[in-house]
Amino acid sequence: MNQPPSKWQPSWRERLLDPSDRTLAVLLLAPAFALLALIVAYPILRLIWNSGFELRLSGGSVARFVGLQNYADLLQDREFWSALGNTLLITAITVPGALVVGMGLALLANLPFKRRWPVRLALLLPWALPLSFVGLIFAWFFHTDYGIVNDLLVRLGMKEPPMWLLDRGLGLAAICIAIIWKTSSFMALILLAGLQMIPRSLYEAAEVDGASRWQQFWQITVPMLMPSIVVALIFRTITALQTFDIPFTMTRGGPGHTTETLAMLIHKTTIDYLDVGYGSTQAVAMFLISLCVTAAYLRRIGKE
Amino acid sequence: MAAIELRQVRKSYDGRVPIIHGIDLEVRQGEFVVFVGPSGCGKSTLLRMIAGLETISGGEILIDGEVVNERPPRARDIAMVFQDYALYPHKTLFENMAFGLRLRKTPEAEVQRRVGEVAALLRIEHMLQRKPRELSGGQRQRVAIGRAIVRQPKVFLFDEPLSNLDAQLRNEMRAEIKRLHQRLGATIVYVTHDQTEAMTLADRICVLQGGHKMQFDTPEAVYNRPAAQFVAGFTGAPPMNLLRCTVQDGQAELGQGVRLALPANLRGHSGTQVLGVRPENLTLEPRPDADLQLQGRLSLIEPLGAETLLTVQVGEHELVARVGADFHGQSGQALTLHLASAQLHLFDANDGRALRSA
Amino acid sequence: MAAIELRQVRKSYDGRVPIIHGIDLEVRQGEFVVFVGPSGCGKSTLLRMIAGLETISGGEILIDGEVVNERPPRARDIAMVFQDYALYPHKTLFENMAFGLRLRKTPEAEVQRRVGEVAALLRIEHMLQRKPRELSGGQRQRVAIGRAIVRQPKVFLFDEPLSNLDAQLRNEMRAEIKRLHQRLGATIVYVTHDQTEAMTLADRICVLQGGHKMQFDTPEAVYNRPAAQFVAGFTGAPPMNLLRCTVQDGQAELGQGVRLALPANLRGHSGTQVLGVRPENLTLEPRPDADLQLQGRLSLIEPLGAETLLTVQVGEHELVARVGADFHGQSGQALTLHLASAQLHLFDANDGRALRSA
Amino acid sequence: MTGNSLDRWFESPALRRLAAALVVINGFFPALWVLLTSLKSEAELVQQPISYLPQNPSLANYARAFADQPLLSYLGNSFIVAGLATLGSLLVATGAAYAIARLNLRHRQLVLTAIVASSMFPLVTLLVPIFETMRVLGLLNTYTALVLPYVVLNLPVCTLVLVSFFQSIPRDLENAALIDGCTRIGALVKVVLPLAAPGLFTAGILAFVNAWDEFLLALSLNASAGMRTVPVGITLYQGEFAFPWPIISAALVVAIVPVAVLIALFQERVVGGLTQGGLKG
Amino acid sequence: EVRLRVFVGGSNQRPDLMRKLFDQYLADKPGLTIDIETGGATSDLQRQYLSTVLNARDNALDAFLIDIVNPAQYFQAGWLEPLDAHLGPADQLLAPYLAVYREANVVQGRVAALPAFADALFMYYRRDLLDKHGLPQPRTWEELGRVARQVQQAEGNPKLQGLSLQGAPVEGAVCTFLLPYWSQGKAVQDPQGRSVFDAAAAARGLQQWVTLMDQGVIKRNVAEVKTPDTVNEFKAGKVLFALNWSWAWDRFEQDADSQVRGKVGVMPLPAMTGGQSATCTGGWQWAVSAFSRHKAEAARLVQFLSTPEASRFLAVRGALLPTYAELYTHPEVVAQVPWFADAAAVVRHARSRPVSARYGEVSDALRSATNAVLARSRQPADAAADVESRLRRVMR
Ligand SMILES: Nc1ncnc2c1ncn2[C@@H]1O[C@H](COP(=O)(O)OP(=O)(O)OP(=O)(O)O)[C@@H](O)[C@H]1O
Ligand SMILES: Nc1ncnc2c1ncn2[C@@H]1O[C@H](COP(=O)(O)OP(=O)(O)OP(=O)(O)O)[C@@H](O)[C@H]1O
Ligand SMILES: [Mg+2]
Ligand SMILES: [Mg+2]
Repeated sequence: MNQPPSKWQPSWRERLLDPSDRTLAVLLLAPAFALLALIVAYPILRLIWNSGFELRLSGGSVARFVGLQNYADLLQDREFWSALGNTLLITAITVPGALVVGMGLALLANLPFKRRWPVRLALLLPWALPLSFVGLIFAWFFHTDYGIVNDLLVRLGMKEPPMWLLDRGLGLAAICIAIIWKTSSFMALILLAGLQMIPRSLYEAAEVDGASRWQQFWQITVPMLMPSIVVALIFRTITALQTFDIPFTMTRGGPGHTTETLAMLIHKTTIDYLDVGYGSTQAVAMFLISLCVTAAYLRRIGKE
Repeated sequence: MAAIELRQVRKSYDGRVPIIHGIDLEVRQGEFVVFVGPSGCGKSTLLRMIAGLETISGGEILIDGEVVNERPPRARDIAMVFQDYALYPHKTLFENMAFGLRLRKTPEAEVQRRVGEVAALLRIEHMLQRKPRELSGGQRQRVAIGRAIVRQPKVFLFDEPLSNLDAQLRNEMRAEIKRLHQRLGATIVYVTHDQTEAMTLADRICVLQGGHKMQFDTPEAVYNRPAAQFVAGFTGAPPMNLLRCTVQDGQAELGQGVRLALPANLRGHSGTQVLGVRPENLTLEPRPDADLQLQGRLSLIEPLGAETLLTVQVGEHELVARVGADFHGQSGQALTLHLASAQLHLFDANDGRALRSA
Repeated sequence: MAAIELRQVRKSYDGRVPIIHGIDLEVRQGEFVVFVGPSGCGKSTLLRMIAGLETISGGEILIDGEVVNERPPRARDIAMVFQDYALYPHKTLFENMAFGLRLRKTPEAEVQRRVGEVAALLRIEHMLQRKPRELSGGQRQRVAIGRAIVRQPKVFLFDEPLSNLDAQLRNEMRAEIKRLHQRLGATIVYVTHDQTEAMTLADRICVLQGGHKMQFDTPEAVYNRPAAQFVAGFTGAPPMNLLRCTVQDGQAELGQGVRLALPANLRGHSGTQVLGVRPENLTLEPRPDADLQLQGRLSLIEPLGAETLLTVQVGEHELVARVGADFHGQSGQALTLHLASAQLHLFDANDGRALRSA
Repeated sequence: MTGNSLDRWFESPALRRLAAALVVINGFFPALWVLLTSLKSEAELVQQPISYLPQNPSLANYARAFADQPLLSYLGNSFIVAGLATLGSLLVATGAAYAIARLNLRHRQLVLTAIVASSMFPLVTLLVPIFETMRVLGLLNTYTALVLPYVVLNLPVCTLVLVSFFQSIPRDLENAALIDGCTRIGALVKVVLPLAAPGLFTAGILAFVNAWDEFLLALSLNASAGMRTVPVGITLYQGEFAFPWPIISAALVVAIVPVAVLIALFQERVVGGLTQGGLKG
Repeated sequence: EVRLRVFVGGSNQRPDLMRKLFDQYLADKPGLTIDIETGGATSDLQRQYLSTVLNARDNALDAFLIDIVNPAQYFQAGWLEPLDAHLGPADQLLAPYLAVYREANVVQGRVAALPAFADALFMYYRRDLLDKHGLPQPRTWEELGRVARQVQQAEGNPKLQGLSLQGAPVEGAVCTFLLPYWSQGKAVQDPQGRSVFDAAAAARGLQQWVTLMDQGVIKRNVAEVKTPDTVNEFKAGKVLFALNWSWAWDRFEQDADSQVRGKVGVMPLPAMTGGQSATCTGGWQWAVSAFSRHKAEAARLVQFLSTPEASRFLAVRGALLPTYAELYTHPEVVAQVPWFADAAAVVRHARSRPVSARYGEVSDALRSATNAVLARSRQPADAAADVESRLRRVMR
């Protein structure tokens, strides 16, 4: 009936359609890596290359190779350290902040509501709102005169409500709130997925073992969520280190440069100052920092 | 005083059709009770209600004489072993077992001692520092049991603890649980749908079907005096042969002219009934007590090594007989099956009730 | 010509220690061969090498006389039934079964006819439009088998097809597979670790251990003349009692002064050996062929309904005896076990080889 | 079945409703604010105390939003770009994820890390080189110019989702297909992909939303009027000297609605897809 | 067959009017087509876009509009085609324009761009309120403070802002910084472009704003005020004096929701006490890309776009300020936009922000200093010192 040919002689067409595992792997990975090379690797190499030059377009200067001079300058650059400090501060606040808020949202969204879609939609909406507009909206919320926050404070009886965006501390707080609001959503999404994979029987076992709700949360939920938490943290940390749109729209780095982040500084150096060499240096530095942080995470996962 | 008592316990999941229809049950102190029944009959639900993991829709559950309807699981002093073990994947075996003790603020020395003892009992001392995923199924099961034992609760609940294990391991663990029970003298309620487990482990078996208690008796009684056709068909491997027949004048007419005389205690019923006979009660050789015979034709031979299963076509019915390993014959040959009228069972064709002297 | 032939087949996963150590095997046309062995012994690996799902590290596999080492699975004209069914969840039953035919560009009418026939054979005609998730385990298993049959391949491969089913269903499906084999006359290689399946289904059983072929023979031979201690301990439920002993002058010394006379064909060996006797060969009553006796003390009684398992302490050994359901006794009582020297087995304590007339 | 230790804390319906309200308010409030603003007049925005509900709700701002800028054309471009980017991301990520999950790659972890690490470079800094690349390839002001970087942008998360998804599909299903007569690629297309549909779906939505929202690249690479996407288009309502919040809000509402509808329709699948695949490290 | 692509930024550059000009130009030029490209509504976004395109040496754009602060920067980056190469020597080419535009567009003796339309910071005020309370137009910032407080008290409206200006770190804050500094007779750079920054004067200037804030004339959160905020608040009748660009006039007088229609006046900017009035120019220039493949054609187009006729067209049709002095009194213009008469004086006295190849850094230094002071996060003197050191580095 289905007699195969007595000798197994695949046609060229069949061979083409049936590559070996290794060839197939190469074929399947090729597009991804081609794109990465084009969109990421080449630009990064360009940046690294540029960072070795004095390349100030508006200085009318021709590119002049300066070796590591740009990096040496970077170490002396107060603005860079201040931006780095702000970036790290924002990261240090918003990453745990988003984790806590996201966890809360995920736990609440995981309750067996009768009608689940409004909750789910509410959970996902912040994530779907374009980042640059989130900044605008929150800048509006925190506006001294016309913002909702101060309006509420006044209604609560405050005479002179704070000028949120005109103070480094309050400004950073407002920025962090906006960032946490925006990013806790995706965090919650990942955690919610993680939550749903914890077998109910573990809670039942703990219940029988005598654990209270609180103990169950710390002894079961948190450790079981750890893989999801780590994934979420990695993504969140990488994006936190790149924070740009929200402070850019909310405070523009003001007052002075006190709320400027690294990405804003790099943007300013490259686009406003047209200082490509130094901007590239700052970008490479930022990349190295991201790399260190991620490596630290990965090390930790490796240990688990 | 009963260790566990169920009084007219009912359950329905929020407003839907009831799952458990008013069950009364008493489990004595130190008794090993097994719930058996087909999938979906409500075994787990009942067990979980005892544990406090499901709310009780009606009736009362008493543990040690106290109504516990409103108590959360942790206040019931029970331990439970789950089908999928439900070990905490992120804790070591030691911590898995110690968890319940720690929650009760047991002094560390005591924790060490008790976990150590139980681990020794279950032969898992050498792997206390491992995580559950580094264990085989049988080892995990042991840890799950250890976790239950270590707390020394009033009552143990087991929900199909062996069903994820392979046959060999299942046998071993079964013996282990039996030994544990004898040793600890604990009160145990055990859910399974494996009848070998039920038969070997139970002091008493509670057979459930569709949320009803069908029979609650010793394994011997359940096996030899099934209270209902359902129970008869559920026990024994292979299970009892059940033959629809018409009973009249103390004779069961099996169709195609095959008749069997009923013993005295089964007479007095008439109409359509179901006649039952266990495979091991059908023999090829005459024996002193075998006062009846059936002629048939051999349709399938399954040698199992220690014994052989024969499927025999008798009239329109197929009967399975369980004979010695030394059987030699071949498919299609004619056979005479000998059976004793005293080993016949009769069930009402409508409601499945076992019929005895009318 | 052999349907399948394995010549010195070896396997190691990229550079690691070998899993299969040079196995030779011939499966005859139309034969039902079962691979048994404990978990991890390489049964699945071997089967998957035949299927072409694993590369072959050494040796040759022939199907229908042709070396197929280099052929992809689809060119081997085989069908396989997987442990977890591996039905395509997104296709209807019909499409699940038709998939292989469609890939071979079978005309639609032919597809309809063949799927219809097979569905009828397996009694699943009425659910052909359902998706696999709407089926019970047994039904799924049937579809998986149907998918294999419908292609009418040269060889069927089954990898523990019944191990996910509950006991009752397992029995049913086992009989069904047996019937199918008789009807289709197909060549089947079947992997299981359930010995009941192996015993009832196989024309020949291949017992594997640690990647080695231990015995390849009929079920009867494997059960009654195990070629190795491992095989003896693996077959039978409960398995053969294996007792370490010192043999001298045709006598096996079991320790604590317990001695057994060996039959003529087992004499001539001496030193430390392992003596084997099957539980069903130990009886409480004397019988004509039982020329030996052992005194012991009853330590555990497990009534199974149709029979009872007794664990008896004899000297320093624990023996399991399989006796009738009518046994009445109690733990701790003294017993005499009767056995026939002709039913004794003797194994080399070092390499486990069965010892016969030297 | 899934569990949540909070279940019983929130047994009371009142508490549970409160919890739901909390989540809903947190999530909806800013969007709701935008919606309300879009119904107000510009003068209303500089009132003190601020007015919460529009005093004279009107749809005039929507009319302006569509009249002042070719909003429909922006929407069209956004759909095309986001749609193509989604398809592209899925295509590329599927290939990569399958290779990582299934084919016995020697350096799988390294490959995966390389893909994830690609997201560690802030886009802001890559802008100029990317622009240059696109210019050299002659792709500026084409859909491709945005689609390619968006695919890369989405690659890490799509690949992670799909890898765990592929890993959750039993290998024997593929084996069954091989035995039934498929080639490796055939098995991928006919069996694995249909089964990974929920994962593809999840990854697809993630990719779509990301692409829909992207601003910086869209601004720089596709500046010509005919190729603008919505986020870029929306900024055009503002001027150096004017920031017409109500009109911008109206446009913003128009821009959010498609994504919100998408999410509302498929929220179960977004979450479910992540769950089933188990987004793990 | 030549196809020119011209970048016209956002709506404030009036692409609609530019299109009409292009069409006029194209009327007698068969074979030539012009496509308009817009992108980025604010000068920030436009700068972002142009930087990206030009950085990549892209030839997609042939000509574009740039802000008055950019010619030097872009020219020295090598992005702009010197127009004198196509249209004749610099002095000739730029002679007819207002002086500030002449200066801004000549870089290193070459013509970097040609003026398209002018702009300047104006002092808008509520004529009705000053009239009502019989108060004069203030001449100095101090006086402005007094006047404002009198009106605030008389109106009994503490919410009425005396003065609204731009304190957010946007380009407008550069002017906010420069206005009081300039009015003390100080300059930022010498003719060679070197820094001659006077930190003390700068501190005094900043202090002036702080004083006005302390007096409640400037609102306390002025550091978050951007250009449109001033417009909106003035329009809503909440501001007495407002600094803003010419463009705001239309919004005050023509917007449907304007509360101040017919009540607005324009006056010369107040000075620091003892100084003289000074304001800031804005405005846009036409430049030709150095990477264009049709430089000659683009240069001719640009020449057309910066003729008096074109400027008049923009003035009449779009109320865009002319770059030619005489147009301010041109009958057609005056008929259409009467207030240009007042504007002429302001524009003529307007000064250009520092011309520097590194204007980006200059701007950042000034605006962030202003913002920091107005947010009260830095003392005027400290901020001025920061600016000084920064400018010394940048403007060598
Ligand atoms: N949470 C639930 N909501 C609604 N119905 C349920 C729920 N849990 C179980 N049921 C139903 O209750 C019945 C009894 O379920 P239960 O789990 O007790 O059966 P079981 O006897 O343990 O079966 P099995 O042997 O398959 O475990 C079933 O019909 C099941 O569908
Ligand atoms: N992909 C693999 N890579 C490395 N080792 C493997 C792989 N698959 C199986 N093995 C090893 O090969 C040995 C044999 O495995 P195999 O699956 O054939 O056993 P089996 O006899 O089928 O066992 P079971 O009864 O548990 O299915 C085991 O030790 C297993 O750990
Ligand atoms: Mg159950
Ligand atoms: Mg296997």
